[in-house]
Amino acid sequence: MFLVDAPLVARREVARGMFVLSLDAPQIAQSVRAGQFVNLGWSPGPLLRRPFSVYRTEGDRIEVILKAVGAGTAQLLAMTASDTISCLGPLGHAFDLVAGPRSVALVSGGLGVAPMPLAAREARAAGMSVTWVHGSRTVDELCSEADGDEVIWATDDGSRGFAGTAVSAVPETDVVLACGPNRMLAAVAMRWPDAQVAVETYMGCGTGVCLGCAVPLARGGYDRACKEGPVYRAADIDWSVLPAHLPYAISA
Amino acid sequence: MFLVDAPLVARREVARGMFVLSLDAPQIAQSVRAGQFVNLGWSPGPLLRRPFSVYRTEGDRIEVILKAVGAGTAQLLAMTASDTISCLGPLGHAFDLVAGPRSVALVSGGLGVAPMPLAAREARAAGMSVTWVHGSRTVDELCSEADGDEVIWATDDGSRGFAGTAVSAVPETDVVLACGPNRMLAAVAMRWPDAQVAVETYMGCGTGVCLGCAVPLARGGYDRACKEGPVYRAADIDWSVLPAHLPYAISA
Amino acid sequence: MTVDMAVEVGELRLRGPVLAASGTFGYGTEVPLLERRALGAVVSKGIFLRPRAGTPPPRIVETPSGMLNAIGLQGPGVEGLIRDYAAQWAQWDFPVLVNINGETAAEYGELAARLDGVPGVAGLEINISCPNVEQGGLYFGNDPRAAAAVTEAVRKRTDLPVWVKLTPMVTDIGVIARACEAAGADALTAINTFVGMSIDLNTRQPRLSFRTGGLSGPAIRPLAVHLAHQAARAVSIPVIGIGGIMGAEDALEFLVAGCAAVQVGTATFVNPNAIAEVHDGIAAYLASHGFASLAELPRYLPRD
Amino acid sequence: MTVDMAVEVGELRLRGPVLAASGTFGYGTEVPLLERRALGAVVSKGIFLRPRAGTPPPRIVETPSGMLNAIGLQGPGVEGLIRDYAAQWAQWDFPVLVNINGETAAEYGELAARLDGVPGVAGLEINISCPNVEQGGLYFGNDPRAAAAVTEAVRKRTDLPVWVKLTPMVTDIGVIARACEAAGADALTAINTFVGMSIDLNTRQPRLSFRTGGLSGPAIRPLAVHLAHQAARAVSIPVIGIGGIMGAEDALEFLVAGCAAVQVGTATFVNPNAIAEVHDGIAAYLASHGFASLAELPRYLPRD
Ligand SMILES: Cc1cc2nc3c(=O)[nH]c(=O)nc-3n(C[C@H](O)[C@H](O)[C@H](O)COP(=O)(O)OP(=O)(O)OC[C@H]3O[C@@H](n4cnc5c(N)ncnc54)[C@H](O)[C@@H]3O)c2cc1C
Ligand SMILES: Cc1cc2nc3c(=O)[nH]c(=O)nc-3n(C[C@H](O)[C@H](O)[C@H](O)COP(=O)(O)OP(=O)(O)OC[C@H]3O[C@@H](n4cnc5c(N)ncnc54)[C@H](O)[C@@H]3O)c2cc1C
Ligand SMILES: Cc1cc2nc3c(=O)[nH]c(=O)nc-3n(C[C@H](O)[C@H](O)[C@H](O)COP(=O)(O)O)c2cc1C
Ligand SMILES: Cc1cc2nc3c(=O)[nH]c(=O)nc-3n(C[C@H](O)[C@H](O)[C@H](O)COP(=O)(O)O)c2cc1C
Ligand code: FES
Ligand code: FES
Repeated sequence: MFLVDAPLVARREVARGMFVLSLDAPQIAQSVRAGQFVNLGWSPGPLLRRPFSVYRTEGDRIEVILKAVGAGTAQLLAMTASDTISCLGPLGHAFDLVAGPRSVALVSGGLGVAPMPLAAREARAAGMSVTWVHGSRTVDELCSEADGDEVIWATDDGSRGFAGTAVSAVPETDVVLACGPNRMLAAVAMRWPDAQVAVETYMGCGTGVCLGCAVPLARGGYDRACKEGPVYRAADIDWSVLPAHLPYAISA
Repeated sequence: MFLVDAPLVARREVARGMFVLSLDAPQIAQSVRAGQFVNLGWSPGPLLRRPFSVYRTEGDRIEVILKAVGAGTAQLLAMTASDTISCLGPLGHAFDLVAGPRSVALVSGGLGVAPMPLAAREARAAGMSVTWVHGSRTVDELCSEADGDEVIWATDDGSRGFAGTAVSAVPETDVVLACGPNRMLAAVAMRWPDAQVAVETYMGCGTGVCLGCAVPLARGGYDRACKEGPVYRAADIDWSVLPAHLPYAISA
Repeated sequence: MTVDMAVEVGELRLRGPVLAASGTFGYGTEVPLLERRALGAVVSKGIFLRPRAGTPPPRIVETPSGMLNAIGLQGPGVEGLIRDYAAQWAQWDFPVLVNINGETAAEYGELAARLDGVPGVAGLEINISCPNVEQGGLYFGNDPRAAAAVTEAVRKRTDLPVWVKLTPMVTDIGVIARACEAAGADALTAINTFVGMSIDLNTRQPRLSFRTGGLSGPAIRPLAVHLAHQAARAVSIPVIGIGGIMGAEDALEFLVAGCAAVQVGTATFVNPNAIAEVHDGIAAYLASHGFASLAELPRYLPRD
Repeated sequence: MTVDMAVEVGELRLRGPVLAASGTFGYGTEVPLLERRALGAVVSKGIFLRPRAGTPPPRIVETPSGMLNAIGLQGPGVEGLIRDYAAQWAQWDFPVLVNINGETAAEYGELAARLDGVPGVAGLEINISCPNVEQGGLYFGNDPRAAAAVTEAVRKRTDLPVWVKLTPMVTDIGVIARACEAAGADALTAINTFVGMSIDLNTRQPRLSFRTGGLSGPAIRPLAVHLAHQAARAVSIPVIGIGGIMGAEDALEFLVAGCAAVQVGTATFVNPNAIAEVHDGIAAYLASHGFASLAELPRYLPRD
């Protein structure tokens, strides 16, 4: 875990209102794994840091992808190239992508695309073929950057690709990884109990000390999304207790 | 009084760490008088607005002069040309510069220079000759912009002009206007009871409703710096009760 | 769709639920930029029987998302207030309540008697966050008996609507709320400022000349919502929520939590038009959620 | 100039005045980025006798300059705590206190007895912001008799240093502080979180599943400084200040206001190294003002 004052070095738009920020954070770029996140803070800004999956890395840079869903994300998107953002990370447990399985489906809804480019890279390094399945409400909201041997688009309104949810568009693969609104992940859990899902919760610290990021477990009790998670075996979560109305849901 | 979202259009350094910001605020630029102030707010930023004298106007622009003396002023100086600052003003009572007297001394210490360029312009329009007396601790801290028929510099360490305070360097004139640390203004009051001084206080609202900006009066009771002030007849203030450790004092 | 924003607070009918808080709106004669059409009512700066000079500066300190104030209830006293302001108030198209303060229950009673029947004075708000000199300086608002005694002293001497403004620094606000209701209050205002302190590290003394001050602003909002909600659960008279409202969403939190109306204080310092923006934002929320009137807004108010 | 930062809190000698607050530092085994040399002591996450699952999410809501939390004292219970952590604590070069919680005074007593003599446990901090089931759910900390009863129950069953952590939501914190001192507390921690609420305007229900939560962070600092100061004026045992400390200047406000030491909570969430930065900043202030030790810092502590 590193605490880095990272200069904002670039920004690009990848869907309507959805942006990728590049931050210069060498230690994090070199150590992060797919599914892990960084906790971003800035001043003046909100009291608490905001968690974001690492979207891509490139040399000394990490990228995060976001939309303005509240005051904090709006402030991040108002920053200019001279600004510095405090990055704490990498945090949390990564996707498990050890060699063995031959194919993986990366299933994302809306901003749930966030951990997928790194996952694609690691899966390919582990010898898997990658099926990229990305969905959103409508074509304008699809993240234009895709990275799979096969790419499947899905939109609720049918404006591009499969008309329906990303989940219903997934073909057979050995492994399923998913990220998106918690409601979508609950559907993933019904179909693929062994899928690896990256969940979203509100977080206080991101480092395991506050117990604010409670994830209700199917076996009872709670885990910490920031420490034992954010990646879980889909069937291990009690989806009826995990709040669904979080920002991923707003934006997907 | 106007409430204007004013784009920041320019910035220049006029002494070590002392900057002039130009804001596009037409209604205020056209109505402000010397000694009046604007109350600036921005987001994200501190809860309360920050009061600043209007330094100059130019067409639709107003200028304010400041140094980083705390979190708020540091944030203002970190802003870039695309940013917008909320301006409430013009506020308070201006200097009284009606025609009649033939000469005026504009006496300022440190950031107390703030209301003087407008005062010089109005005094000249009222037919007075202007003696500009500006002091600071040392030459680097002198505001380099001066506007008088006669200009007198003063530094505590003698590094430029008169070695001593601005107050002790003032020649005979019909009228004295002064602004600077409250301690300096107390000295002005001793020498020229009829001098017009612009005082500094902490302010809650700037509009007369909170009673936070209390100025203790020699006749007893309190006035509002934002409404009856900030310009007072020097002898009307009870200088023993007015706090001296305010930002003007820090910087002068 | 135009939304019916009118509310009844006891016998007072207000055209809207957003009121100006005492001490943050002067006597209603300043704040030129406010669109007054949106003003439900004004509560004037707190007064005592006699004129008061107030405390020496510094009187305010900014704190994270808040401010401490120790104004010391500077004001002209009741005679000055009636002379200088009441006649103006009588002309306005919204009611003005007077926030009254005393050091003894009898002083509150005298103030009520003096203001009763004065044209322009539409009601009284009792500030019980005042030190009770007869009880060694404890706040009236800290003790249900003292709070009730003050309410009763006022109630007996006036036919005007009587609101009691509760202090937040109590173990159980419900007990105080019920005591004031039983003593004849028409409505409760929840809450006044919390006592706080800030230390200057140069002088190593409090920054405020009065040493302590009242904390207001967004910092206290979650506490105020909770206390207003607790008060609303405890009584059946209307509760007016206050504390840290900066925008319409904040006001809606109080309304959903069971308040009949809200007051806006510190926000007016930052944005002179805050009250109108809060008013319009509430109306927009109601309209977009399909409610034709404020009365239709569902409240979250479980009774134990 | 190196400044002597050591403090004595009762019989506990701490190498520095900056402690990690309960519930914000886990069991001291996380927070890898902290320079531990600066840590005066750790107060572990509050525990009950038996394991507790805690409350369902959402457990936290951010508020202006603060956060509400309702964790529900999730934890392994005293046996799990002793089994999993005490042996590690015994190796560390700073003391660890255990924050203890119960529903009856007897439960607090049992916890004290069980922890007494366990290697690695250097002291107990009694959290009296817990609902007292025998008194219908009122907090122990709201009533001087209940607070004293809990303190006494703990005091009788252990020789460990006993600190009592005061709740801020009381009419007069001095009364509670004196009751705890008289019942045998070695020190007081002031203060725990304030109860607050936040409403979700989509669901029109509280955002927290537990409905209310405890407010921490800079928003409460001016209130905490005042309450810690009031507690310090009321007793002669040491008071440990806490509430909204983000940097050294904030900590110095508490120290000048009469506190012997401070605890840092929410700040650690934002900056894992906050405790070391606060510690070093205090030392720098003392050095630059010519004080050779923390003990020399002049306090503002008028006794009435
Ligand atoms: C591990 C992890 C990884 C993430 N990765 C990404 C990512 O890569 N990209 C991305 O865009 N987002 C990501 N998120 C989500 C992201 O952290 C949030 O969108 C962000 O924190 C929102 O901040 P904000 O200040 O803009 O919004 P906020 O103002 O904090 O809130 C946004 C919305 O949530 C509501 N809300 C706030 N608190 C609560 C509560 N307790 N209960 C219910 N509703 C509440 C608000 O009302 C608002 O509508 C991730 C989250 C986690 C936990
Ligand atoms: C009418 C008027 C006109 C002004 N014009 C100008 C101008 O033209 N240019 C200019 O630079 N400044 C001007 N000032 C002063 C300016 O408003 C302040 O410097 C500014 O508000 C400081 O904001 P800040 O956030 O940077 O500092 P803050 O952080 O608010 O405070 C700065 C310093 O003051 C201390 N402080 C804060 N509150 C108190 C208190 N209650 N008691 C004691 N100390 C306290 C702080 O500790 C800090 O050291 C004017 C003030 C007034 C009233
Ligand atoms: C400067 C100032 C002066 C105040 N004066 C009074 C007063 O005279 N009487 C009163 O009952 N409340 C007074 N209050 C309290 C406010 O009416 C209100 O209860 C409090 O500020 C919380 O609301 P806010 O956060 O919206 O400001 C005052 C508050 C401030 C900030
Ligand atoms: C997430 C969280 C959990 C907490 N858990 C406990 C606890 O178990 N026991 C306790 O006495 N205080 C607990 N507290 C209160 C803190 O120890 C502290 O009193 C409070 O947060 C104020 O300090 P701060 O503003 O520095 O955070 C908790 C606070 C937070 C934010
Ligand atoms: S966010 Fe604090 S424990 Fe996970
Ligand atoms: S600053 Fe509020 S009355 Fe002057």
